[in-house]
Amino acid sequence: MSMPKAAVATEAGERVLTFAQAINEGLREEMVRDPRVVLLGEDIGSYGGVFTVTRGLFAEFGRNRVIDTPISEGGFVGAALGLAITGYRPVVELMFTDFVFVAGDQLFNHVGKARYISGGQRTVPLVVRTQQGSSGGKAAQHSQSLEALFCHIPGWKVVAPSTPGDAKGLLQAAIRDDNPVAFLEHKALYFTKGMVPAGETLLPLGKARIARPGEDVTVISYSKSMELALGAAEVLAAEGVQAEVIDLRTLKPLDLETLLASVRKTSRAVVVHEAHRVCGFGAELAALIQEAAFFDLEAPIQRVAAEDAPVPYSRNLERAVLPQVDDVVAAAHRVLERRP
Amino acid sequence: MSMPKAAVATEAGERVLTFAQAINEGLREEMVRDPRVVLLGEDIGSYGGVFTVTRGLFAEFGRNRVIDTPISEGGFVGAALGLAITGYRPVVELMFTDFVFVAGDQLFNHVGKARYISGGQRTVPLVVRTQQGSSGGKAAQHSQSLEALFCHIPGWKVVAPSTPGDAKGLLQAAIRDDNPVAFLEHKALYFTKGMVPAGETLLPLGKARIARPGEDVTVISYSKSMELALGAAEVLAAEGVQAEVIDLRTLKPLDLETLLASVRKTSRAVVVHEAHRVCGFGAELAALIQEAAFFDLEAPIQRVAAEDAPVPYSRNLERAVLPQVDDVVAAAHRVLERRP
Amino acid sequence: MATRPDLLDLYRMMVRIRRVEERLEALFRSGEAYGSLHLCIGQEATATGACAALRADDTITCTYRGHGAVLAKGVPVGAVLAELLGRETGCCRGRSGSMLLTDLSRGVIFSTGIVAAGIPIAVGAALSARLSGSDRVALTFFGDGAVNQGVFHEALNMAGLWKLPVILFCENNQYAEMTPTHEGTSIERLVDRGAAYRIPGVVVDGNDVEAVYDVTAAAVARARAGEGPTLIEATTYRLTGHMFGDTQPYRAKDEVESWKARDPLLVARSRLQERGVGADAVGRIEEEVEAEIDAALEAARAAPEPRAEEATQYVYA
Amino acid sequence: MATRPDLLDLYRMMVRIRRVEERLEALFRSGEAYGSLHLCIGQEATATGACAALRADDTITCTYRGHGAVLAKGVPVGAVLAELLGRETGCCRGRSGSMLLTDLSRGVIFSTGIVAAGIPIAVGAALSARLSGSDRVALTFFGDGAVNQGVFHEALNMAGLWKLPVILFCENNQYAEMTPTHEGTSIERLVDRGAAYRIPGVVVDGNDVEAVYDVTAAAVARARAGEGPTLIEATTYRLTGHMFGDTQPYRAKDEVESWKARDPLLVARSRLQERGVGADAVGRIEEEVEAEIDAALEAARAAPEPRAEEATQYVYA
Ligand SMILES: Cc1ncc(C[n+]2csc(CCOP(=O)(O)OP(=O)(O)O)c2C)c(N)n1
Ligand SMILES: Cc1ncc(C[n+]2csc(CCOP(=O)(O)OP(=O)(O)O)c2C)c(N)n1
Ligand SMILES: [Mg+2]
Ligand SMILES: [Mg+2]
Repeated sequence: MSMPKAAVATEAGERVLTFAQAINEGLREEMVRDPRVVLLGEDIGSYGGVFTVTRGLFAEFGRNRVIDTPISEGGFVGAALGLAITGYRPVVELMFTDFVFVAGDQLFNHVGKARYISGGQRTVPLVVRTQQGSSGGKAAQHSQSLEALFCHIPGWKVVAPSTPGDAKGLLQAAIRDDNPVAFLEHKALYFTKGMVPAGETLLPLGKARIARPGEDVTVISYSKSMELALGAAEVLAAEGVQAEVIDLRTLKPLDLETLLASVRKTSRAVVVHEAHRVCGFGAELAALIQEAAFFDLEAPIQRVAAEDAPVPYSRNLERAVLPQVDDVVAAAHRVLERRP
Repeated sequence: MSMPKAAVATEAGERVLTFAQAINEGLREEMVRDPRVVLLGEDIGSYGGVFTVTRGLFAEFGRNRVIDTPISEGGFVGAALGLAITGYRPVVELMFTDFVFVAGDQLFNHVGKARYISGGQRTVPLVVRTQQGSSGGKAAQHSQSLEALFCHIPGWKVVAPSTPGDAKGLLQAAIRDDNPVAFLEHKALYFTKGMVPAGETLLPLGKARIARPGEDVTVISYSKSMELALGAAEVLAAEGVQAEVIDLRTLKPLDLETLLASVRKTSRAVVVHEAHRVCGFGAELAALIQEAAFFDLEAPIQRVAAEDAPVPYSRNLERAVLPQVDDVVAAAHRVLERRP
Repeated sequence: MATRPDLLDLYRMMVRIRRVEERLEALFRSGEAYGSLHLCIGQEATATGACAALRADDTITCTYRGHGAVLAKGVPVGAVLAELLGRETGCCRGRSGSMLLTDLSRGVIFSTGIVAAGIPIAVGAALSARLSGSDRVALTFFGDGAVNQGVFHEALNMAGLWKLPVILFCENNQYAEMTPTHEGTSIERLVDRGAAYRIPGVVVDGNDVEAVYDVTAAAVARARAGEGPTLIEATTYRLTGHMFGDTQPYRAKDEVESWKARDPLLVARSRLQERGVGADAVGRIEEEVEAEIDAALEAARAAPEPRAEEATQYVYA
Repeated sequence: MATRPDLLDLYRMMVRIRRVEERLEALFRSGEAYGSLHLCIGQEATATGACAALRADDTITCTYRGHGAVLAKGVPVGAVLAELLGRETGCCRGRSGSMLLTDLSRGVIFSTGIVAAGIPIAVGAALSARLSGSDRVALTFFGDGAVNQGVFHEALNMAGLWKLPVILFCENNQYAEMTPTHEGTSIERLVDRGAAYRIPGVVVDGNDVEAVYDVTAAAVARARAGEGPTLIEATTYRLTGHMFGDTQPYRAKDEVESWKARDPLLVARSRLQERGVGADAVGRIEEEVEAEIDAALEAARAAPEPRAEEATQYVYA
């Protein structure tokens, strides 16, 4: 894969970039702007990262800004925390989200709690970039989606973009945010393409986007599952049902207002994600929506998510465990049809 | 603290024991019955565990059955997995649930997935005993409640008893179960007392208990938060409201049937736990109940849980962050009064 | 100590591994196998020599680069190929794929995709042997990059403390993914880390299958005799990329070529020649292995995929 | 290298720490302080000697047994007492309590209740100094039990690899909770683990505050000069239980008594005497420290508790 030269920050206009290129450009521009931004991770240096996201940055910024680490996730997340509380703005790459469990103590007992337990003394401008989900056949230890964990333990903001443009804009905002941000990429999105603004592209954290307007049912999703939501909306449209599809973009803080406005309009909601259903982020969404809009709802909120099984290897098993467009359509049918 | 001699397995009748004594007795009886049951953990040997739970077991069973480990949670959970898949039935003590994050990779990427990824070859009869929650002032890294994490990642059963009798019965069932079981004790329950049967006390995993029958509102809880649920029920009873209080006992597998039967009767539900609200187990309960009983509900399900902040040290801050009886009463009022 | 196996048998196993790996690469190229693929081409002597020193009831844990070790421990080619084709007849019924191969009946108790995570599991298996009074040993394979991971340290500390019958087998193939070993740690010989746990260490030429057998057999004998663990560092090289798709910009062609000259199959073949084994015997092995793989592949292709309705089976017992 | 501070000043700090610890124990007994309490009585010389070798802008990370180090780094007694009384005037506004004390303005960048977890954070602070071109150093305190935890290994590997200006200070107080050090690891001298990372190690009498100062100052000088990390093992003993409430059934009274005879305050006092410092000067210190603590405690008691409405403040910036 070859990468176009990243655009100069002052250059106007949009270009088509891949998701990986958009993140690369977002990182690069922030590194140019702010010398305190440093990257840490495995194979991110001269190799440019196993998903190509940091390509060219080592050559441009050198080994003091792009730091290749040993395979010691707990150690280098801890080191990043030490950097963050002494004036740097580290961006850590955890190669797979599954390794969150290797670095869990630093992430959840330390990074997320660092500010609060110091009574506000510490500021922790630390971004963890990682990639989640399935790209087919990577099986149980390389296909998980762990956003619920980052949302459950206080202290983290959680971002999960679905398009290259959002990825760049949200990443730049995440790097400038003074809090720990879990920036959750999706491995199957890296080589998808989309329009990306050149130069500084700040999108506020905590703002959802109405990806497709509609009147009949609200379909809420984020990250790669947006493909399922939009795919289902197409199918439903052919049936005459207008789904309003919302891309959360940020899970924490959550743009509840946008969600509720839509649900109040449609009276029906379906939430879609690739993470496991049980105690997934969809449970939080369902709980919140029914708390706030119970009397506006015509049907129970439906969750479309992964089954309660590790992600299997074999293609057809994986398809059975992970949510598909058909499942979203079926859930929409349920909320539309089910009247007592 | 002195411990009464554990009762002989054949002796009938019930005695008053503390929660810690009940678990001790449950462990002891299982160790007598089955030589494959071995204990691993920090300071569990001659000292008997920092919460006194393993007292006397080292003296009785010796160092091959009660294994004091170095402070290496990832290492000894991994070793326990190695034991479990080669014929033993290890019971691991993780001294505080907060250390789940230190051993997260073994717990969630290995133990929980071991059976599935082997296509059913491996059987993993492994219990992790740990203790959660607040006993006052232990602050952010020693007061967490992490049941949602064990429920989210497939492969674990999750038990959270509220009484000494349940603790013994569920522990014995957990040890005999052929799956990984997270047995979540609560540090503030250890010295509470209750009736405990002598001898084998098997309670099936996955069966909730109606702790207090009622008609007007269903209050669902587990572990130490049962005190809040029952306390609120008293307050409500004085107001003429009959709350039905359900003790889940097992979170996974969940006894949805018992829950739904109650909610269908009362049309109102409040869920109560000490873990953080955001993406907590209460979100799953709310999502499930509204999915299955939406048209029976008269009001949105309410969640009473910890705020989105680490557990603070100072007493009055801690009280403000963690749920209190008043919060449960207020939630019940909301579901009772709120009609459109 | 057991007598060293016939070199021709060791050679046959190495050829089997090499040919299976090559076949898997082709299957990936065609899309019949998928996900991720970490080949051990160039490292066949470590898996083969080490497993040859084990009994059937001894256990191993492997990494994602574990096809070789799994085969060397006796898992049939067909069970591996069927697994990577996602078939119900795979050793894990299509649930594991390449990285997580298990066959309890052959003592392959765990393969893991998480760096270093198999080490404490093997320590547990060794503890299990000790507790049950068996003289069984546990061997765990891991890479040079794994020695910087926390559980490596925790597991070796327990192994040393409890003098467990475990063989800690480090395949130093000079790289952790794209990063040279010596950019990950400041010590020269990884095996020197053993001293931090009172575990004796030994370095061996990992491309010499007999040398690997010898040091492993000695470590196994020590372990069976109750003398505790041994850390083995086998110096070797992976001749292909870290994973399918790796174009290897991070290393010089020269370097690869110099290791190709020490390809473990070449080393064994020239030694066979020295010992007077004829080219025909060696050639026959090639043919037999090819036939074995052809048959296994055909059977795997004909086998059913797992049923979608059973996707959540085996989560719980 | 800086000149060694006056022993009387070091002694004053040790007395301050001892008396604060005793006061805290009483406050726990009465319920004014709560949660958990890990005293460093008997270990005052390590915190005092080590921190005396640091500059104000050098950083430390501490454990849950960190009151001594925090005071030694210059945090006022009042800020610590107010914190343990759960007051808004505490160094962490009542959010941290005993185990998590932080005072960025004094370079106390982290105290943690998780064994060994401060070590990588200190490595990060050292990396920060390196990147910013400062000759600041980072020192991290941890116990003998911490050397068996994974992040100890990971952090030391990074420190050695990158030759960072970090001082790895192990307080070997002979026990990890109720378990003797040598039931947790098979090596005799913990400091020998340094070799696994090419980090030089030194053992020091942790009850001799001047000896502790000297080795730390040497390590600091090395670090400032860009020569990399040093692992220090200070041999010491906690004279009280692991935590408030520990009745210490696990150790013999003899053992405790023999260490009491080597109480670091005694050692310093007799050395002062040898050097001709009068009993009155020493006595005055006691009085001044008591007065300091009395005043601090009074102020802490008078200070407001944090407001319940602000319970979720400081989660996010
Ligand atoms: C804990 C963890 N971190 C990172 C990875 C990603 N990863 C997979 S293989 C690998 C390199 C491992 O190198 P080494 O141990 O030398 O084994 P080799 O691949 O060379 O056989 C890395 C970093 C992982 N699987 N697990
Ligand atoms: C990761 C982790 N495991 C276990 C504990 C419980 N614990 C608290 S202190 C302690 C002993 C630590 O011993 P050592 O490192 O020698 O320090 P000391 O307490 O003697 O100062 C243990 C096991 C913990 N806090 N963190
Ligand atoms: Mg390698
Ligand atoms: Mg100690």
